[in-house]
Amino acid sequence: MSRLKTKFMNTVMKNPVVVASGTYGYGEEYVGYYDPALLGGVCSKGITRYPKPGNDGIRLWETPSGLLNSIGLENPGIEVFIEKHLKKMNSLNTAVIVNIGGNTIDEYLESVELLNGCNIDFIELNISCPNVKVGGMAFGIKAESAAEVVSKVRKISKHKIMVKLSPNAENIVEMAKACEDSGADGLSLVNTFQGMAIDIDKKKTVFDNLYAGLSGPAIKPIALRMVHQVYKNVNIPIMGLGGISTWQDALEFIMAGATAIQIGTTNFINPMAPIEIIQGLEKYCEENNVESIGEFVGVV
Amino acid sequence: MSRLKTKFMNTVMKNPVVVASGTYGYGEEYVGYYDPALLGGVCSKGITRYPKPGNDGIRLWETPSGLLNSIGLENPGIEVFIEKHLKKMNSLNTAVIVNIGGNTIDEYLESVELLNGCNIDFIELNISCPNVKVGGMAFGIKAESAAEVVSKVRKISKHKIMVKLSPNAENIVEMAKACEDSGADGLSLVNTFQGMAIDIDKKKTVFDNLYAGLSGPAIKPIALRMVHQVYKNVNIPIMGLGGISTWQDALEFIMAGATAIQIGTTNFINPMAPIEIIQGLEKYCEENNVESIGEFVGVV
Amino acid sequence: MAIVVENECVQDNMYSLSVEYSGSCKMGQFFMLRCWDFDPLLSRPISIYDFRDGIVKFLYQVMGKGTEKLSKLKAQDVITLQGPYGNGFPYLDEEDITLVGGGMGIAPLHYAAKELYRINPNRHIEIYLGVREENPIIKQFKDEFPNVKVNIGGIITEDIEYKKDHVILTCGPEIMMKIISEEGKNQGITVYTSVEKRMACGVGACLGCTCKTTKGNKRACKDGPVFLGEEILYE
Amino acid sequence: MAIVVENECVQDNMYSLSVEYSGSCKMGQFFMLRCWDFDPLLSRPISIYDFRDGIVKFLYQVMGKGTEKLSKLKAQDVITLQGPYGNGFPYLDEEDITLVGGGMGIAPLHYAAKELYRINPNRHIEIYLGVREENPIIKQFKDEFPNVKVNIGGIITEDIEYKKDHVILTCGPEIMMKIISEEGKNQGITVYTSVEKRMACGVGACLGCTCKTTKGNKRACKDGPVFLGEEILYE
Ligand SMILES: Cc1cc2nc3c(=O)[nH]c(=O)nc-3n(C[C@H](O)[C@H](O)[C@H](O)COP(=O)(O)OP(=O)(O)OC[C@H]3O[C@@H](n4cnc5c(N)ncnc54)[C@H](O)[C@@H]3O)c2cc1C
Ligand SMILES: Cc1cc2nc3c(=O)[nH]c(=O)nc-3n(C[C@H](O)[C@H](O)[C@H](O)COP(=O)(O)OP(=O)(O)OC[C@H]3O[C@@H](n4cnc5c(N)ncnc54)[C@H](O)[C@@H]3O)c2cc1C
Ligand SMILES: Cc1cc2nc3c(=O)[nH]c(=O)nc-3n(C[C@H](O)[C@H](O)[C@H](O)COP(=O)(O)O)c2cc1C
Ligand SMILES: Cc1cc2nc3c(=O)[nH]c(=O)nc-3n(C[C@H](O)[C@H](O)[C@H](O)COP(=O)(O)O)c2cc1C
Ligand code: FES
Ligand code: FES
Repeated sequence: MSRLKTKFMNTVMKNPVVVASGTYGYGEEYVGYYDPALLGGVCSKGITRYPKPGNDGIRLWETPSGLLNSIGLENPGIEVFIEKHLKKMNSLNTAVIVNIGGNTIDEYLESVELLNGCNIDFIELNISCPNVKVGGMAFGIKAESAAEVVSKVRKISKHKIMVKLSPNAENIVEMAKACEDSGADGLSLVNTFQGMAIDIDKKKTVFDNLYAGLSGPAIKPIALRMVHQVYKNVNIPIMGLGGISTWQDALEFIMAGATAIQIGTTNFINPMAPIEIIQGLEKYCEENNVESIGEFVGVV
Repeated sequence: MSRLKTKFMNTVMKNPVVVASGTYGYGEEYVGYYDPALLGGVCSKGITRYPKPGNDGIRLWETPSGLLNSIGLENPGIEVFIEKHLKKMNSLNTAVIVNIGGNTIDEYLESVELLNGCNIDFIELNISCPNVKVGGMAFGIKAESAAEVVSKVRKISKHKIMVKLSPNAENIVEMAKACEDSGADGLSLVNTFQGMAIDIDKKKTVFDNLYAGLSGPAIKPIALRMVHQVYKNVNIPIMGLGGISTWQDALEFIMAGATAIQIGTTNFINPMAPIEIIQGLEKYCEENNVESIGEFVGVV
Repeated sequence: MAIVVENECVQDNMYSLSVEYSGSCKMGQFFMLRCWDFDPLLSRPISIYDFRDGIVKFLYQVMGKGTEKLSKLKAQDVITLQGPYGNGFPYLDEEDITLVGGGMGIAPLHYAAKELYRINPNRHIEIYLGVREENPIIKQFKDEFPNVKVNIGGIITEDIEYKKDHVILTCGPEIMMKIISEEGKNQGITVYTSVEKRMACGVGACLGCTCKTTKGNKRACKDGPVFLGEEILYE
Repeated sequence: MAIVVENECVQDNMYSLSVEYSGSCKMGQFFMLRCWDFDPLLSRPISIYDFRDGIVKFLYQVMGKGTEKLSKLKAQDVITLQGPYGNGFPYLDEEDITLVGGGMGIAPLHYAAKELYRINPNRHIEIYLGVREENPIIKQFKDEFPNVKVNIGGIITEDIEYKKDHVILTCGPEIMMKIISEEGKNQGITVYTSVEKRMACGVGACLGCTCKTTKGNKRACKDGPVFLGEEILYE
């Protein structure tokens, strides 16, 4: 499988296939299907400084080829995570990526500080969280807002930081550049698109929280375009995601400029998908006599 | 059918169901299926000042529940349109909406000037066209750019102007407000999302033009959210569109704040869809004892 | 990938689906089913109605797109079964049991009754079934088990005789399970309820099916679907 | 909504589909077919292979998702036919005709040959068919029509005898149609070609199927699919 070996920032992964935050629990939920050691890496569910119970009401809603979710970052908080879940994640024998969210810069900083003492591969900094200080507009919408949190986190973090961009950013390229300039070591994109559903019988929004996050195959063409645009404008490595469900999809993202890719919603549809994608990429490299999958990164 | 009667700007339409620009030719292509007089209105294919041959290479590509298109505004130019197509559109006995695009402000202004002498219901101003003066970034991305073209067009147009917003706008609410402040009489949203597809065998983008426009059911949740956001922030009427394929979808847009709705890609999938949607809305009003569909506008 | 053995319409829009399955499973567990690509996107959770001789049986009602597509399956067609998932009902060895099912909630109770008798043929089991109209499944229950009480179109909770030495297992509408849980608590009777939530993953990974309990949030798919009735915080 | 009469595998991944259809249609026209909801999104254009007694017949090859789903249809299933669309081949009354088909391009030529003989049974028609391997459809052509010349696995254009007093109708790979159009032009023979483009609407509304011609852009679905060979600007 050495053709798939991928270096991302300073982490060497067995392959470029990572499972996305919020779709894979804390790494153990799919062990009935396959050994997570086969994966390039595992992103934890989004963790915040303090425990969060998540959102009330309906949390899932299907749309054509898409899924709206309003989980609301339900998680036990960084301390319980480190205590209870991280050790298990570390025993999975794959790259461990911890996804960190927060509503204030201090929350991000405290979480990152606590992780400094831990054995992880790197941090995925989720800046799609509503910034309570700026009227609830997510850190990931305006480049300046993102730059502030990224540069502060960068200063104190012992670990490499991959910033996870929101496709709702006003300008995805400026956002990416601002993160790079603020010290991001890598980028992942995209998080979910803000979407909505209405229950016409009740004449109400489906979600208590009004809007929710759209993921799944529906968003793939837009996510792919964003990865391509960002790749052309930054010099740090990119993890691409958004609707990937086959190895062909994965290869499209790699050709668009992603060094590695993540599988999110597809885990729900086909639990074996990450493994099938790894096998498909491996076979493609073999058939094309390519020594390293890295040769395809950004060829388009 | 009077329950569906809808006033949009100063046009009274039989119902709030309009067929979207670029998906219905010049109004006559679907006559084999039904009489267009049954529709609330018909938007013309996008017209530019001068004829455009459209884009080379592949123009259509399917994605999960979506369609990428790169037609490139193929059209005969405003003069030939007025001469050859407009008279026929006017004989359709439905509201006639002319969709105008352009790469410079002067092109827009000249087209609108030429339409001043014509009998149409109103203009749909498509600001998703690349602005050649600003490095090809569409007029519809930055609010200032849109404001400029809208205010100039508004000054010279005899007809009401409905500005068609791009979902690629940096900030859809600011964009909508800027258009309102610049004199837009109404808004329609959304146009297509910028997306991409890669041919992994050829290691090339599918479209000669690199990116293309995503439409269809895939985009519905995002389009609906945008209509809702805009409705909460402007006082001019909205035509909502993006992935509507059933009367239930149409009603969601109406409840989110759209006074009328448009059917685009769905025409290709089910040519009878606009009629089925009209019938579905009519029946819903009847069953709910509602005198006017207008009562549902923005109830969410 | 599994093979459909039979998929028959039991009545109106209620179907009974039999599928080849070589693994094992427990009463009260469910499978996520799919026989489509991406439309709808997610698999559909359906409880185990019966299991024997390498064939698992489901009883389901056509509600929307997913179950509609399931209903079109024919013998020999291919279906995807993900599971079995969930904790299932507790395998109580000694206790006498009262089972209460409402609507499609009667489905998991069929396999539960069977299993409970299997592990202890001498126990006493009372079965209450509340359905909107008479149907062949009710007859099946009556043929297979003693002490089946049926309420057609009424309110099943009004019929239940709460017996102090029984454990109650229940599945059905939330309001039904709520009433039984409260009454059980009042009378000091242990009640287990099987909750129904929208699910995406079925394995505890997405937190889409969270259920509020006195012990904090629980995942219906993984920590449940069976919980102690008194622990559930009904909405 | 139309009813499938028969859908049989002719060979490997080539299928013959018969559907009830009460309207009328012309040779060289096509229908847009679908038997799915949104996956794939668009309908699939397939030429008329035959039409008689209220049954329209298609011959198609499984290429991807759409034709794969078509291939699963069984008798009595429901299918949606949109059409007939397109201009079709010209109904020439007198002329002798040479038909040249390559690959699946042989499909519309079957109905064309039949119609051309119907309106003038005394004319002379030469039929050239280029296919990768022998198949039952070739036999069908030979059984039904005289003067059928077949090229298996080779280059059909090399076999054609260009006859001055013939009109050529052709359908197949672009390179084949291009060569025939050029040769026809050189020799002063009229050539009609049926082009193949990706299509969304089929009715001329989307401009997705534009074809460059000496007379400007034309819509393959509405102005075509049949054009004078010399008018097409091949890529
Ligand atoms: C653990 C579990 C076991 C189940 N066992 C059975 C069973 O044995 N037999 C049976 O008939 N049904 C069972 N269900 C319910 C079944 O999963 C849903 O009816 C089915 O998913 C509906 O899918 P659909 O595509 O047909 O309808 P949809 O179009 O998805 O929905 C139709 C209606 O059902 C509601 N709905 C959809 N999914 C759920 C859900 N998961 N929970 C609650 N409401 C929902 C929707 O809001 C909508 O009103 C079970 C559900 C769970 C969670
Ligand atoms: C007017 C017309 C008549 C046709 N008649 C027949 C016929 O009688 N029998 C038959 O077998 N086929 C016919 N075709 C071709 C047929 O429409 C395509 O093979 C089919 O749409 C493929 O769909 P799919 O979902 O199976 O494959 P997809 O997954 O959509 O595509 C598979 C491959 O085919 C290519 N492709 C898809 N659609 C088209 C298209 N419209 N034109 C060219 N390439 C395409 C794709 O690029 C891809 O490489 C006709 C096409 C046209 C335009
Ligand atoms: C149920 C669910 C929960 C998610 N939770 C998180 C999260 O906690 N943190 C985060 O950064 N992204 C989260 N995401 C976003 C995914 O990681 C991913 O960015 C998004 O779903 C797009 O990829 P996909 O289309 O492959 O799913 C979640 C997505 C889903 C569907
Ligand atoms: C093939 C095609 C051509 C289009 N051409 C135009 C156009 O000329 N002008 C315009 O404003 N919008 C054009 N659009 C955008 C549609 O009018 C509509 O805004 C978009 O498709 C979203 O709606 P839908 O999802 O219902 O299709 C086109 C869309 C398609 C699919
Ligand atoms: S369905 Fe995903 S956690 Fe329960
Ligand atoms: S397919 Fe739409 S114009 Fe031809």
